Amino acid sequence: MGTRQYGHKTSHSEPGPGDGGRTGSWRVARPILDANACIPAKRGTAACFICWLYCPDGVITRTIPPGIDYEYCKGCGICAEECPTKAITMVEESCFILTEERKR
Amino acid sequence: MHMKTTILSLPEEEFVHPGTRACSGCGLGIAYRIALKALGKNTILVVPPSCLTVLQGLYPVAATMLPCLNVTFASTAAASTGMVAALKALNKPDIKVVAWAGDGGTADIGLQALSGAAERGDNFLFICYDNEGYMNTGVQRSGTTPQWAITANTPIKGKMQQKKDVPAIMAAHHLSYVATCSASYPLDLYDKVKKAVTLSGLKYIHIQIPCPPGWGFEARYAVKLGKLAVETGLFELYEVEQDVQRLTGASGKIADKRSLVPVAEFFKAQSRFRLMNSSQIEKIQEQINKKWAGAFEIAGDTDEP
Amino acid sequence: MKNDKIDIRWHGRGGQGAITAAKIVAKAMFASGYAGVVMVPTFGTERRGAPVFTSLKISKEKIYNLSPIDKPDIIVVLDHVLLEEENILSGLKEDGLIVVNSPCSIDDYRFDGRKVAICDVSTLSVKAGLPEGMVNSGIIGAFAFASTIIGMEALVEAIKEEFSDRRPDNNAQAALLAYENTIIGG
Amino acid sequence: MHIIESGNVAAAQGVKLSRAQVIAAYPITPQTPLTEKLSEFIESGEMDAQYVPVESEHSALAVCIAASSTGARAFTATSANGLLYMHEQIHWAAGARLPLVMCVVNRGVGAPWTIWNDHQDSISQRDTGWIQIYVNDHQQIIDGVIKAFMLAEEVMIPVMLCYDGYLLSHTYMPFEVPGQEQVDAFLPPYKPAYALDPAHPANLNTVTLPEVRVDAKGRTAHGYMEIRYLLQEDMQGAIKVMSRVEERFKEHFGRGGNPHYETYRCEDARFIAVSMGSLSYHLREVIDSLRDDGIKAGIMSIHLYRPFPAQVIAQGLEGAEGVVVFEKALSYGYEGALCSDVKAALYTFNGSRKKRPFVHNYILGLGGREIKTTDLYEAFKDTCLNGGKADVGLKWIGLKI
Repeated sequence: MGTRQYGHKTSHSEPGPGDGGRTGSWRVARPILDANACIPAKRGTAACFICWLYCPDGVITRTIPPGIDYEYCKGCGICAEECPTKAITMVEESCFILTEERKR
Repeated sequence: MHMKTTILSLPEEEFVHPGTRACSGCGLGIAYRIALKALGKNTILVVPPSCLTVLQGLYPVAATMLPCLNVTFASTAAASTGMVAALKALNKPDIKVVAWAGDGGTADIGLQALSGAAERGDNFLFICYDNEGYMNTGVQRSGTTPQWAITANTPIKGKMQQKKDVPAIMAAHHLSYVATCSASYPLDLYDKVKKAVTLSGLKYIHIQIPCPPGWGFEARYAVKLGKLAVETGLFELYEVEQDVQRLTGASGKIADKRSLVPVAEFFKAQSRFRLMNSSQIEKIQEQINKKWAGAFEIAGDTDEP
Repeated sequence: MKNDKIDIRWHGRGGQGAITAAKIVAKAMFASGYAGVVMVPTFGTERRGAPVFTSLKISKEKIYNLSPIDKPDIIVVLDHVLLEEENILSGLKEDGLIVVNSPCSIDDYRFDGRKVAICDVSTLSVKAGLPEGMVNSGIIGAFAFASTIIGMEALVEAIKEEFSDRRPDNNAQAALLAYENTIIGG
Repeated sequence: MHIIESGNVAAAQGVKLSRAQVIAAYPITPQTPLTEKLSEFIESGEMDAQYVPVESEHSALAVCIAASSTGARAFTATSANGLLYMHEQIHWAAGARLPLVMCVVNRGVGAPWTIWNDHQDSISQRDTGWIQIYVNDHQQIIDGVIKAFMLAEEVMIPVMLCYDGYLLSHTYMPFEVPGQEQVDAFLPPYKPAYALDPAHPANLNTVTLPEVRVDAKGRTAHGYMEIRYLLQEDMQGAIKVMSRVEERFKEHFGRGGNPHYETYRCEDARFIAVSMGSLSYHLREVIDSLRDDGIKAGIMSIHLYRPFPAQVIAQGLEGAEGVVVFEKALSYGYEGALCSDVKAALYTFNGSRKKRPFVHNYILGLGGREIKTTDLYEAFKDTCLNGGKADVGLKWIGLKI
């Protein structure tokens, strides 16, 4: 089917996620959050959230504990690098997949 | 004095969808997210070709939840003027117009239009995100590429010339507001954008953007690198209101403490400076020392993590 | 001179108002039933003081040819010194008319038997209360007297309209004084 | 009301009556008096619009592009190198389908500098996707501006209204200025299908891919090629829309009726001159002289140059033995662009039916070189008498080399 019926005659883009695809596939290392070390998770109150602040892709939530959207997380590692308590570690995707498989 | 913004008081609402085409660890991703939080929904953006064009998505999908007009490279400021004029003609005074251009689109090809709009005092905010080179086209030198940086078109000797001081050029237009920011200090950035949009006329904000592939460092160090640029005193965070300049945030603290991290640490962390020799580094260290020895008005402001 | 098609060339200096004078005549002629009036100023950069000319074509019908006049029926000269310039009278028809703002005597002018009209517009305009050097309304009076193609009423109206915010009455008075003090010779 | 004013003032009056909302311009001779007049209208409060005194022509069109994208009716004007400085933006405005109107006050282009009239500036913009209209007198300028806004907004394609620098821009002649109510009844306010709006965010003119792609709602959107195809389709459709606009204008104002071209004594003409702008009117005098000599000549004055109404032009030239194209522009290394276009039209539409007329091309008036009626007469007469036999090559009128 052709595009004749498409509503616009110009380059007219409307907002939606994942223009770049599922950018989680870009990741070579996966940020894993240790709730025992994470300040807000440990205290049970809203605090720190430096990982949320600095995430260039907005894939971390300001929640207790912070959540990471692995669908889109590109694995840059800024969150791990900036976390004041080193609660986030970057785990090689291949190792992670192996571990997951072993669990199953 | 307004309340200082903290991580907890930052709006939670995001205006950028995830899954953009920006590089992993892109400093622009941080600055853009945070600035849009400060701008809010009632904003129209004007964007020339740049990394942001890529981040914003390819037709027909837009990553940004705000309306945006993509314009030709040299015309960002003039297009913003046109939008302001149209909004005035259509009696929609509450919609903010914000231009987002890279350093090439600001300091080089966009400067004529920007200077024109600044001189006319057209009512919009112009943000230059300065990743210090034409990163979108494969890392070529721009007017704001620092001296000695190796780029795709300064591949052997590095850039011979000094960085163009665009905020100073803009301040010379006697704008209501000129500020410098860094993607590594998002709260300072947030407060400055917030303040800028309350003022009339043309406002200019210059944001330094660490760029992992362009500067040559691992993505995870993006925030660290931006901070180092400030902590070494190479790049200062300041604002200029009514022609009076004052340091803000981390730079204010440096002025208070009078302690600078040696600039060599900044250079050595990036492969683009790999050809710099110790005398070149020493010379820049001297320039920094001289700059900071001058009489800066001192102000400690936002608490950054 | 056939009255259904008249070509008039106006010579003055940049800033002297030759174009305005031609425009006033154009308006008055149009109001008097000439459907075709085309005023073609000197093309290019006008510089104050430099000689300029403007072509005024008048016709009972719409004019399609906008090229400059090469065979004028009438030449109007706002400053007699310009007569020293080369080519100022070029193309003037055998039965053509020259109207000159000049303090000199009519006997000083001979143009191969062509009709000449002179009037000291500069002096008369000052008498009419205009600042020195303003001759573009006055010259219209001399033009009207000498050419007889249009009456003063229509011209005075056009002058007052053109100068509505710049001494309309003095300008009209200058034209009337010139009309009364134009001498024909040749 | 009839007034006697310059062509630039006629254009300014048309823009005012069309209620343009945003105007941006940069000074360039001979356009300047037009935009000076508009700034005067706006400063005095006679006209309600935003005037932006930009720092370049590139910016002038940027202002208009953004204003139009935001939903305002926008206008600019320029000449010669100013137009060329806009070139990138000219393409952009067409691709973004913005119904701008721009007066091009035709002037030759540098180098070397010239400030005088020819058509090289706008002709060299013919492939940008703008509608190009050439007019011949002040009435056509003021009416043309008003019609241009309607045409542009109906087809969502920008319009260049081209008129001769100095010859029309600085020449005074009488023309009728319609009443504001009359124009309001003819031209409705600009209401685009989409204008930038925070309540309905969209990102305009983003990078397109070579292929079609699914949008956020799951619909298959065009690719670059489909977007450009639609521009061509709507450009061609504009030929008919132009006729409708002209008809409507005639109903409202009682003038006009020649949307694509205007002819003079062409009915039985063996030889037809083709040209654009004030030169077409100048040539009428030559036609009359040739007719006096017993040569059946006529003139076709083309108004709509892009889209090129090839079929109706070919029809209009049907039966002529010779076609002589008089042009003030040149596609260097070949011939006048209009001549090529006319030849192509004849080849496409008159080819098989009968013997095609010979087509001669005269280049003249470049950089304001005076066009003498006698030269036109002699050139045209020579072509009429010997055209079929003479070698078909580019000829120049008024060249003193």
